[in-house]
Amino acid sequence: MIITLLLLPVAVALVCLLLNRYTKLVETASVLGAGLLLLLGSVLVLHVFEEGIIDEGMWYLDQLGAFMLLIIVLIGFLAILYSVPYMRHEHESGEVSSNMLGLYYTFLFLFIFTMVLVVVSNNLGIVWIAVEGTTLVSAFLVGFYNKGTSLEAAWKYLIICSIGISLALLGTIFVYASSIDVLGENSDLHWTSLMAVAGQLDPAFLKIGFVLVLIGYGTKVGLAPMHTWLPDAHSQAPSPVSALLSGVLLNCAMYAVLRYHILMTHSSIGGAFSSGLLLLFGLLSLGIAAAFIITQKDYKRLLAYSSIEHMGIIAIGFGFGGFWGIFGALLHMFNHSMTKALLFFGAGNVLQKYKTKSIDGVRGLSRTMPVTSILLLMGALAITGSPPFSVFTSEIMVLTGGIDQGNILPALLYAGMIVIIFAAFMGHVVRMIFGDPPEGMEKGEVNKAGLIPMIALVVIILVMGIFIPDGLSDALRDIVALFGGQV
Amino acid sequence: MDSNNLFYILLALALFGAPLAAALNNRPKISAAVAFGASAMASLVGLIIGADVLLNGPMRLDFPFSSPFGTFAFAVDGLSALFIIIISLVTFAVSIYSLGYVRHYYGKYPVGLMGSLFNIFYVSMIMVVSSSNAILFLIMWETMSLSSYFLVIFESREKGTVASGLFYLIMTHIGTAAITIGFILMYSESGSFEFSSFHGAALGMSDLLRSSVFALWLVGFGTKAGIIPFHTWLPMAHPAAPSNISSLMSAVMVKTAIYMLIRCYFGFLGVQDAWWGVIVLAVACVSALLGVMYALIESDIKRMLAFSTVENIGIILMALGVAMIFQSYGLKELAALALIAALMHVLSHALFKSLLFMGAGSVLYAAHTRNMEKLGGLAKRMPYTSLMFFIGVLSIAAIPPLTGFVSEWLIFQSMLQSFNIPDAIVKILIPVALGTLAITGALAAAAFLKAYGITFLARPRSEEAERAEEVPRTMLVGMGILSALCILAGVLSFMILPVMDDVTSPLVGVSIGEHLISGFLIVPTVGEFSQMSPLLIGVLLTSVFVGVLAITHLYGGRRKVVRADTWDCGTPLTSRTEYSGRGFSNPINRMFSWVYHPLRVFRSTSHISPYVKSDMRYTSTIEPVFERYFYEPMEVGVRWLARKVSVIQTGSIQTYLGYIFVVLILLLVVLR
Amino acid sequence: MLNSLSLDAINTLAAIILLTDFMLVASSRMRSLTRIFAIQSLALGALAAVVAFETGAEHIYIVAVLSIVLKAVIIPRFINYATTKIQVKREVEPLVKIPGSLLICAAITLLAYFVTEPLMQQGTAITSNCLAISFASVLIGMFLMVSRRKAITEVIGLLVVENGVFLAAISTTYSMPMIVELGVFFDVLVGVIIMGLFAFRINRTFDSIDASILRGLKD
Amino acid sequence: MLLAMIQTLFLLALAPLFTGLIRKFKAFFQGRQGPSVLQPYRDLTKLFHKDSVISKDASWLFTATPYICMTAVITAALMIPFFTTSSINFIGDIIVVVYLFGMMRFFMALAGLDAGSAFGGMGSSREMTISAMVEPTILLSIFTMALISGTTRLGEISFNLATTGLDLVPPALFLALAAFFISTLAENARVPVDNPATHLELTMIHEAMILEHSGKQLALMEWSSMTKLLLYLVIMANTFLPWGIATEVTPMALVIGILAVILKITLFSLAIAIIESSMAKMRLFRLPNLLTVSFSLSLLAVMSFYIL
Repeated sequence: MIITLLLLPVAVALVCLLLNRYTKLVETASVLGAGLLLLLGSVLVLHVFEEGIIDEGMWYLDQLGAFMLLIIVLIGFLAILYSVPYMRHEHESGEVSSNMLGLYYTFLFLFIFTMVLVVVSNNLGIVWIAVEGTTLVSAFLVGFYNKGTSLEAAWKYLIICSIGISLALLGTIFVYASSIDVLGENSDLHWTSLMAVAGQLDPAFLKIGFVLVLIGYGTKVGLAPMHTWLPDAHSQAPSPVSALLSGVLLNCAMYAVLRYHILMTHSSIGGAFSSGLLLLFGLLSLGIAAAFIITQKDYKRLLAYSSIEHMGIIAIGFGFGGFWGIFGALLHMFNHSMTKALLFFGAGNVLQKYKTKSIDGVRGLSRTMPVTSILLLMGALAITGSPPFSVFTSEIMVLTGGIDQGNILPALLYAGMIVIIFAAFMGHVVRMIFGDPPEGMEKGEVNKAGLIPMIALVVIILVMGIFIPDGLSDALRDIVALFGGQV
Repeated sequence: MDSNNLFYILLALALFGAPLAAALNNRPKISAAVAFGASAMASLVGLIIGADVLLNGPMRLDFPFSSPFGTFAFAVDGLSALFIIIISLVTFAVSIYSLGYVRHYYGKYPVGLMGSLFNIFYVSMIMVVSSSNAILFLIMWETMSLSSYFLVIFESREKGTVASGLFYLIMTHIGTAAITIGFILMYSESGSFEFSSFHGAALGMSDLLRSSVFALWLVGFGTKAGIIPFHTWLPMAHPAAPSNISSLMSAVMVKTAIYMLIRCYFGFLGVQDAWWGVIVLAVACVSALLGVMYALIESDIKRMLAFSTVENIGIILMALGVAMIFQSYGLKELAALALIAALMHVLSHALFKSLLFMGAGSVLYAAHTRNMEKLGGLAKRMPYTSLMFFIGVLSIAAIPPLTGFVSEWLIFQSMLQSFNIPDAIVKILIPVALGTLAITGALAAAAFLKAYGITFLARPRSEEAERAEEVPRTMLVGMGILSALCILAGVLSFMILPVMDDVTSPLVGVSIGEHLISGFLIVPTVGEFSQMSPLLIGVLLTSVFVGVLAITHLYGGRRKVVRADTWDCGTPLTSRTEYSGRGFSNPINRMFSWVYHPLRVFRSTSHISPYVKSDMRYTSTIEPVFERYFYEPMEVGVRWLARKVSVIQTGSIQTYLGYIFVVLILLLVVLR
Repeated sequence: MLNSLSLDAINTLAAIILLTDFMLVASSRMRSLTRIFAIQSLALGALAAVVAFETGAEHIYIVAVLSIVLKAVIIPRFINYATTKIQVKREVEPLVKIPGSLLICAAITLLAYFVTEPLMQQGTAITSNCLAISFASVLIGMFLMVSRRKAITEVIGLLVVENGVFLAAISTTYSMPMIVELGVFFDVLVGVIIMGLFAFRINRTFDSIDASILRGLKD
Repeated sequence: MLLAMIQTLFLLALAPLFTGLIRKFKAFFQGRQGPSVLQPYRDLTKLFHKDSVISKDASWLFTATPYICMTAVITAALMIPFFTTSSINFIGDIIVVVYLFGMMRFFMALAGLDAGSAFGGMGSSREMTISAMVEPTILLSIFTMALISGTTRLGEISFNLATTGLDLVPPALFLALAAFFISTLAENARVPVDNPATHLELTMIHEAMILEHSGKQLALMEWSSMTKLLLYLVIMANTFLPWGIATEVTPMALVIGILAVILKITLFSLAIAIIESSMAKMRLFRLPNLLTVSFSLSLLAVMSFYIL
């Protein structure tokens, strides 16, 4: 079952590679593939949510993994759906050649493959390999437009994430070392087997191991101050890729950290250590993101920094712990992915219309492209945590977690930061949407087909704002239990 | 039909009206009819619901699904019902008014969009006052804020509209954050987000915790209500918004904050500490006094009305604060009296402020300017509008026996009772508040006298005012309803007050209904202390008036009346020889210059000789104290900090790697 | 039970690795950088082989061979090829002068010892005392990346870090499960190749791969 | 009820007399012979028989104002005890009375603006300014009376005070009386706040407002103002020093009541006359000092009641 899930994207990637002469075929193939992937993925997810964990030794899918898988396949599908009109427009405007188009889809699917690999593999070593793989593959997508800036972004992305990832490897080795005494020579790095003996793991190795893992994968998550690659990469990549990067990739990296966090909470060290570190990095990220959001001049970078902010919020949520903290953080992973994807799609439309990424260059969206502007405004309100959109719910949960667990001061800091970010972010977006459009800018949407996935996303975040399906919330409760939080 | 179904109908009406209107956006006439028709009907249903609840007891409407935050439900009890009635009354009148008012937007702005937002706005207000769960409340609260925000920036092409809208949005968001934290603190005590669980939860809290919840709610809801110093968004947003919207916002939306304050303080926290009441009273006095002073010197009619809202919120909070003080000393009857007075003033202000805003809207519609100095003489050109505006002015100036008078009288009475308070300090503080209320009332009278006199009386001061003519009938009907209500709510207040008593008795714990009203008389307290009957006063006034009229006509025979020019000292009568609005408020401006920090510039150019002035200019502006000394520094500070932080993104990869290196080493060393 | 000869061998090799770290920091020529890196990898492979011999775990032989083949032969050649292909100037151009760098590296080594000291008490593996050195070479590798201007030097620094990690793996747990090891090697190889490709493309666009001119993106 | 009406008629009838009386006193102090005390009656009669001229710019409000002012005054008069404590004060207490005076002022000021002349505007502006600063003083002194007598109903106040002996009366009462007296001067356009005798437009306040009225309207305006003045004096007499007022309806008591109240009012008029002839009108922007003094007096009254 899981094998097919893994093979499918690879197969599609190969098809795209082979057919890259025939753009139409490539597009249909990738849309079909993505649809199939969504189908298969959701079947698996449902199975896990209903029947429970799938354990095939090498491959392992519990509620946490399934939750991640859900995000991956959903955003993956929508991103492909959006890519078709978007990249075609790029192709027509001569940005990319036709066989580059083929390569684009190839790498997109490889990217998805690596991310799926992250969440379905039981072996922490494989998880590491997969995460490294995501870097290597997505580097191509980041540097896709052979321009100077995009190459620079890709280079920084590659180097910084590789160094981070090798620290993560060191951490993995230490965690492995901590298990040697218990499991002996034949100890495989399987998370399940580690969990089984979590109590007896050697604390000294585990501790330093977690620190290294946190810094290592944290670099990929985009926790400050290891976040530096993120704004460059996200702003230079093609918009659908940016959506995947900040909507899904960051979550996958966070997922890797969480596995170790869970290990820590069950180990003799106890959760306080890792939670404390998560809280620290979370607050730091939130603060730094706030600063950059205030002074931002480029709207794609604005979105990138907002991703840093939200990764910070998620980290804070897990740092707070308790039912509300963890539940909220998990929910926030989902909500943030959906909302951020929506925003990046919107930004893509704006970019193709106005041909500039500078906030000051964009004025009067409400008159030039009304639908996009409304969707964008909704997205902006949602991402900054206004009801009735779903991000609000999860942010409130995290805040509740903080106050409920007695972390009053961090909770207040968190709330204050969120308000400041709201003000700054809305300030930028409102300036873009209203005012007089630059002369010679005629009315009309550039990317009508691209509006469909955006509307779908708006519906999702609106519904999730009021109503969380029971199946999902039950699964989330199971995950909270996995973290040892009382339900 | 029970009120649950009615509630469904209300939601259905508004929530189908909204998208339909939006869909018909490019057929403005029809979509306006649809939208405001829907809202009018919905508000009628709202009235029925409110009445039904007040007569037959509370209703509750559970959501079909459960949420992690516990059960969501709409529950309407007495207090909610009262506010639903107030909201619906105003909305009904405003919807009818809007039918005519939006005409001048045809082709300029998307009327359908406004209509749909209007419906959403109304429904969200109804839901705010009927939410039974903190989170549900917050969602509805923000929906209300957002819909009102979009309505504020409706005229997005006008200068400054978007900016003031943004400021409003940010302010209200800050308020919401404070409210949220307050709720979560309550949750951490009660273990549930449902309002029902909050009751008495505060008893287990530590003093610090309880007081901080009190403060958070005061700030949070105060921001929405527009207490000073969080009032600055009102005078920005209300003028920017279309007049029908500003009348809704100013008359009703800010009241939802009052609703929550009453519910939170009397319902959830249970007023224990006297100093809470004192703080509320102090804030209220400042808001009332400063609000009316700014209103007095304002010459933009809608800004002036906005400031007057700040003032009236202050007056309401005065009564609330007094009620809290009484409650904290266990003087329940008096607390009930003060609370009833507060609610009465909520009602009155809702009525006359929406009426006045609609009047201002009509002036805007007819003369295309909000600047009093360019208006004048409208009383002859638009007689009905001026009459209705005048009724509004009379009731806000508390002229007996109109509604504003009744509520202010009640507040005075409750303050006069302060001698029952055991604590001497508090006892002496309240007369000061009474003095503040008195001067506030007098200044308000002056302010609205100016507003009416300069805008409607004497000669027009500009071409537009010259050409102004009466507004469409629908607008007049909308205003007519409310002006009638302004009179009735005053004269028939002896029928309204018992309802208020039913609403307050569960909150305060005692009902004073049986002795509050005897016949036509209002007897605020037991015994002979004082009594008053607006109805009889009204009767008396009219009969005496008729008498005076008759006698004057009989005595001295019939004399003819000559129309002639005003005496002009020989100079030609132009609009320049009239007394200007700024001139009118100048004495106050000078006497209280320590409040206003006025900046006067007198420039005169003379080329022939210093005695012959060819051109004279006099400008007098006042310093925006709160913006300059409170908000701007904050923003500047934050920006400065942000710039300082953002140097870390140097662009050089070596630095980036350096960060990781340093973090790694630090953590390794610290956590060894 | 432990054969003192092989213990000496292990310690010597570890010492060589540390020495090569310092030589890397000290050298000012690109060519010598790659050469020294090759030597280091060789020493690493040898160390792995000794460990394999000691513990009799066959799969570590494979690891040893792989590391020698990959890191001591293929990758250095590839880098040299790249550097010649895109005529990189032969100087290393350090941001921190060489004497200073050396002092810092000395400090780093002390720090590494300070950090890993408790672990070495814990460690049961015969090689556990290599841990400090592995840590040192990880940190020194990072320091190379921070303090050298060229893009290529960053790749080499990264590889040094990888070597350190690898040494850590051997010294704590006699290397990881086979599958993981293979995956790691694969990733390293692919990583280096991809970096090389990007180096080419960057060179084509900027006609230089001086990483410190890549500063178009900032706030 | 009936009594109240009779009292009101009395008040209306006596109002011009006392205005004349004050003028007579002033004339005496200024060493003039002065017009007869009946002069105001003559003026009013004359005005009632004159045609009236109304400005073209004025609206219906201008015409209605005089009647409304008169109405307000009469209604107030009905609630104020004159020579007996019984009035129809069950429909409104002293606060209502104050608000009725406020109503009168409000309409007067509006009418002042309505004609569109600079003087009218000036007058109304100053009138409203002064009243704004007088209002708190009046209400605080009323508050003091309410505290002392335990009610705000005028009749009861005077009844309670009249039936208690002087010895029970606290000093607060006299502080309040002083404050109220100053406010009376301010409210009724007397020196030092305003000069009823002046006809120099730039200095006048009250006169400026009614500048445009003529004929019957002017008569009503004047008459209502005179009555207002008298009413203030009566309030002072009957709420602050009500001794002698008829507490029950017997011929004897009524006679005493009438005599007592007339005596008191005469004394007050004398005081006003003395002030008016002994001091000059203040500049508008020096008024705040005076009014602040009165305000602090009234505040002091309340505090002294609580503390002493």
